[in-house]
Amino acid sequence: MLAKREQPLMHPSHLPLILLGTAITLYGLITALVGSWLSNQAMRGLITPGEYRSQLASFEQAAGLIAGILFFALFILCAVHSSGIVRVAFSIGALASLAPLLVSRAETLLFEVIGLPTMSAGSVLAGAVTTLVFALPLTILFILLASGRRIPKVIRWLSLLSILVVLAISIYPIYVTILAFLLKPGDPAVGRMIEISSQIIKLRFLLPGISFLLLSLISARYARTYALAQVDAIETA
Amino acid sequence: MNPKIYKLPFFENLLNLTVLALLALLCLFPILHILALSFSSATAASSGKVAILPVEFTAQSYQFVLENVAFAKSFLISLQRVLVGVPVNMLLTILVAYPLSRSQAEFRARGFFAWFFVITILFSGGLIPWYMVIRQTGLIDKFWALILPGALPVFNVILLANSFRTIPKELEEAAAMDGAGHWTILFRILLPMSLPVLATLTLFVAVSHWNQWFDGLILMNSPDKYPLQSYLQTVVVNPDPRMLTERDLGLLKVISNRTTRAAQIFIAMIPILLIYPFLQRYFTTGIKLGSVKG
Amino acid sequence: MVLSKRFAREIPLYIMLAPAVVLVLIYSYAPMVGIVMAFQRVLPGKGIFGSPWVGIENFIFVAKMPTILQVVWNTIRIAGLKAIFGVVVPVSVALMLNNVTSHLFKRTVQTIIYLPHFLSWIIMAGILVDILSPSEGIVNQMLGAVGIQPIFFLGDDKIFPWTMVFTDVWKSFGFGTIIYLAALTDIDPTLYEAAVVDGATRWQQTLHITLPGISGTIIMLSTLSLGNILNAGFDQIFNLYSPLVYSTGDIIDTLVFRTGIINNQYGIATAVGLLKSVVSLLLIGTAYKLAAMWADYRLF
Amino acid sequence: MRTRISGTKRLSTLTALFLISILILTSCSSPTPTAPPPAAGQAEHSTDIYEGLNLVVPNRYDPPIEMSSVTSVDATVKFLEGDDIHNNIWTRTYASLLGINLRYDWVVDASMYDQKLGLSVNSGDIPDMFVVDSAQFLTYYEAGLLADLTDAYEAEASDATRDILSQDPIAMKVATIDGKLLGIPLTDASVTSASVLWIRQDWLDRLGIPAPTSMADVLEISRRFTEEDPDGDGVDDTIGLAVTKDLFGAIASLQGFFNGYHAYPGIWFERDGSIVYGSVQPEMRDALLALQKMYADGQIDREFGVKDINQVTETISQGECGMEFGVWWNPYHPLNLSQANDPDAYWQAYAIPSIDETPAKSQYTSAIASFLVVREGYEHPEALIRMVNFWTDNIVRSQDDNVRNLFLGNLDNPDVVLYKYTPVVLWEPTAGIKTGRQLREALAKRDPTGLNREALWRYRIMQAYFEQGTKEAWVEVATNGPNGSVVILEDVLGDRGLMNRFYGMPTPAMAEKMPTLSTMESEMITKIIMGEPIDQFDRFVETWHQMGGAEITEEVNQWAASNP
Repeated sequence: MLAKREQPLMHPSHLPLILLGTAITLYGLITALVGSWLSNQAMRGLITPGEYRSQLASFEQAAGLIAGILFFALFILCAVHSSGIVRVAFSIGALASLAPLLVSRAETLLFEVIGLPTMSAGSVLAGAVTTLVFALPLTILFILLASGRRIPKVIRWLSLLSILVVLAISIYPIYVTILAFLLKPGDPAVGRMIEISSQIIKLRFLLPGISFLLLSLISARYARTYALAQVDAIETA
Repeated sequence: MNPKIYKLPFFENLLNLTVLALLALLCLFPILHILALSFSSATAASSGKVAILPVEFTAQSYQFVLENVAFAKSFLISLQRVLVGVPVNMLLTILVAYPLSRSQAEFRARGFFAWFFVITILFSGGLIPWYMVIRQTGLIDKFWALILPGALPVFNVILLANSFRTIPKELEEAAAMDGAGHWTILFRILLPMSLPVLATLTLFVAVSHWNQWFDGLILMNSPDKYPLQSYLQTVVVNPDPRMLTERDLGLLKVISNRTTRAAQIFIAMIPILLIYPFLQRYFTTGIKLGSVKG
Repeated sequence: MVLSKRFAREIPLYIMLAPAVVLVLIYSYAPMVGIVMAFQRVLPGKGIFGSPWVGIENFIFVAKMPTILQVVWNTIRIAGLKAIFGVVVPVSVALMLNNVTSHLFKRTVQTIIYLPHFLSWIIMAGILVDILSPSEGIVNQMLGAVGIQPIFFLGDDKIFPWTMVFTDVWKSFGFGTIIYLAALTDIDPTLYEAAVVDGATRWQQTLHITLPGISGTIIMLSTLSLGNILNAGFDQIFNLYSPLVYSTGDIIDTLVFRTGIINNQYGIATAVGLLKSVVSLLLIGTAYKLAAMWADYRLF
Repeated sequence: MRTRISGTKRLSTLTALFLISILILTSCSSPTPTAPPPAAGQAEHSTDIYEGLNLVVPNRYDPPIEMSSVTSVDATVKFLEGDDIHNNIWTRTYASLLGINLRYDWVVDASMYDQKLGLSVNSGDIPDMFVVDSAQFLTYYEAGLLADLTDAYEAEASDATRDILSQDPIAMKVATIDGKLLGIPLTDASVTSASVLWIRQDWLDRLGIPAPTSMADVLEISRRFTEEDPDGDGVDDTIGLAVTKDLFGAIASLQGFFNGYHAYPGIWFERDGSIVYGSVQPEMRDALLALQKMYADGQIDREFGVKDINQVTETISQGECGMEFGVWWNPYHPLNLSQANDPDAYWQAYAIPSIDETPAKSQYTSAIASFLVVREGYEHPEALIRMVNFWTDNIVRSQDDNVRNLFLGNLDNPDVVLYKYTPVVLWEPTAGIKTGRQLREALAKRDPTGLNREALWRYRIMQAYFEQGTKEAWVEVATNGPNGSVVILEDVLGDRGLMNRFYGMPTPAMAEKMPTLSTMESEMITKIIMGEPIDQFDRFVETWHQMGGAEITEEVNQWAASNP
């Protein structure tokens, strides 16, 4: 009975979820590393801001394209390998794979294609949109996981935690930027917040990726017990 | 007169009317355009989409202008100036016009005084001495500096004197028989009979007071004492970029918002537009006696 | 005895004049003392009484000024053109209006065309600078619509004087029109009736009745405007010109203002001002005489 | 330093900005021009605000002395609640710490200052202490209106004062006539008037054009920016080079362009032993021809002859133009506007390239345009020196944020610029460059320690640009950042600059004839660019010499002989 209530996220195999977690984590790592390497170069004056911008853009676009497609595929795979609310969750989560595509394309899309007003804060808006495109589906995904009855407690708690993490790391930088440029320019307190958020923003993809990994590992353990329970059931029959 | 005589052949008439209509349009158009600008969004204005109808209608410019204390202040000063200046002008005009309208026999010094006043139209000592005198009389930076120096509009005096003389002498003589003095004649007979003229002159001096800008600019010691037109003058001027330093940036950003300028211009027009109906009612009278006398 | 009686009767007149005389003495005559600055090298702070006398040095300097002739010519040119158009346009408009039968139409047109007369040159400048701007001004956009290259009305020294003339006429022709209309209404209608009887065409009527009828006014106003030939309109030009158009747009008054107030050369400024006043006095005198002769116009 | 901050503040929408500026506009007023100097009561009451600030205060006048002055406000001057031009931190400080009751006889709109000063001085109202420009300085000296400050300066000037006045080699020279020090020059960084070349880097990248290394490249860029749709909107709506009708100045100027051809319009410089005037040198020719061609090819706005600085600003913010010659701070305005409309816009500063092998020099003119002077016969000429000392000792170099906030302005309230209330404002000529260097070092080390509050904020802003992709922060990066325009200024101070050799008072002939000649000059340039034959230039050179140019050159050379 117990075993029946608590199902793993995936079956038969957790491979897709593991892959997804690794992919996102790697993407997060690489972008963070490359990004800070480039900005280091630029801040040292080794490359001009112009070069910095173009190199960063071309990298992000390339990486984003691959990552986007990969993420999408893996999300779908996860959905296929799961059932019920979990499947719903991952199908929704698949939307998040748009985000990497948007990185450093958002501005063109928003202000030239769609033609929104920049309100003299274009990059801030674009950044916000990108982050939300990534954060919202994931949040929903985790909410669903957290609220799934047949999902193991640990996983549900972990998802709950992930919700907070995802929201925090995606909202905070936006909040700081708006403070710094619109509300309180010059406020030293905000200055320190910039310091922090410029670190946090690097975790934007990293942390969610990690929490996926954790989820997959934990859930994989359940998978074993669950499988055993089923075997028992058959034998007793 | 017989309208038949004035009838034009159809096409000539049509042509005539169209040309006149166009002329009228030519005079009306700029004002409408400014009005439209003042109600359009800044972007629409700068991208030149605005003709005589507002584009992307907004009253923001007016909001800005009305929130602008300096503008409001100077507006009030101008009003005050009109309210005080006009009575002073009119009183002096009347008091001077009457003696000058007397015959040589009645007032032997007439010729002398006539020239005494007319000379002031022809000659002036220039800005500096004028300024120094006003300073000596302690009017610099005082409201009265806008009133007293120009208290006697000599040309109006001439107009009024002329119109006084168009009034039949008999009346005065009759009054004089009954022992009426100059004051009685002036106030009991002449003034009541020249109401339209007085009305015209009143409106004229009102307008000229409203439109004065130079004296305010020169005589006041702080911008918050500028009358409206002086204030507008400082708003319309642009800084010389040759002298710009990075510390003037703020200024660069303040100046020349097209729509707001339009709004200020239009608000400055409103009082004129308000009294305009009265103006033109007495207009012809005023003109006729002014120029086409006798 | 008789004298004193007459004088007694004149006393109230003097009382009436008193306040005005005082004010005029103070604010118009006292400053005229400043005319002496034309013969001084005015030292700041020393004023009229402390500055050294230099005879006619200032005038010589003025004569030597490279730009002076140009400026005088600009003044006369602009003022002259204004005077001419200031007569032609109103007369024609008046004649046209006179032929309008619909009173409503007539009234409306009148009402509209002399509205600009009452707006200050500050406001006018505000409007003109905006609508004449070659890049965003509505006028040039219209021209552009019919394929005409933008015209730099306020920036091109060939066009600037004409802009001044046109805008001035635009501002004031309504005013003039009323004068001539007034004169027209004074023409004895029977003349027309007679003309019609003689089978005179409209054109002949205009030529032989209407124009002669208002010729007095025309002559008078044009002669009087002769007196203003040195006043090309400070308010207008000061608020619209720029160094770009000094060559054709700088007039005596603006020159005086710049030399005096901005370059601190008050002696020279006053000298120019004095010259101007003298010349205009002569002109006005002549004009007045002529007006008296031809149009029987008298100030008093 | 409001203006620097405003660079970042620009982020707020333009309307908001205009609202702010209106608020500023409203408060540039003063209730009673002859308001009584701050009462002793106020002074006492306000002394506690100096608690905890270690201020160097010269001996205080006791009893306090009276000092009348005059000043102007512009549309940007804004006051703290309850303050006005007659009663503010500066008047209170002068009164309570220096014992000087500073009183403004009049306060006019900045555009009226010269006229009002002329009127009141000429009619005998001479303030005890006031600000004059070079021309007035000379006129009033000749009229014997200016007090000799030599002794007062020797006796009272503090080390900081002397140091700052010595940083600009000519500062004291210009203020001294016939061996007498007649005024305190208001110093600032001269080199900031040097032009740099600003180019839309994102456009260069889009068209794959390498960074310009010669004027030839600049012409090529101008051509391609005009013809190849650099903004990628498929519409032919771009021009090559922004120029205003004023030709020269801080924004969209031609100065840098001419410098690229080794021509130095409007300044005097040494050539084979004698001083010559730049605008009449042969080098102008080629530059003019090049400009003429650009105009003919539609690379320069057909209407530039009437486009004032605001209309050009419009062109730039609409992204219709990707190249201009201007001063180092242009990103704060107007270039920031183009980025506001197109987040990807980035203007990169380049040193003025050269038309040939010899590297181009960027021309600049002494920043000393005005002086603090004291009326002859005023009892306390040294009072001015003490005010200057107070500024130089305590404020100009202060790293103490409390002091800066109290006397200069508070970053939390950037629209209120406190130092605008006092005429005694001497900027340290090399300050901007120092800050720039500090910032670049801090960035390289990623360690902002040691920066004062203002600099720290700039650091944070740049951090936001590099580490969270906030492109609106580019303004700071393009100026004070690595490869920013300030770096170029350092070279200009070195061997890549040419300073106007003539920095004296206008010579007699200059005062009389230069205005006309300058008008001729700008007309000539405008017309040739618009297509009139180049021999117009030769004719101009001729007439220039005839109409007094020769005379002026003569005088300038004499002057130079006595001012090595």
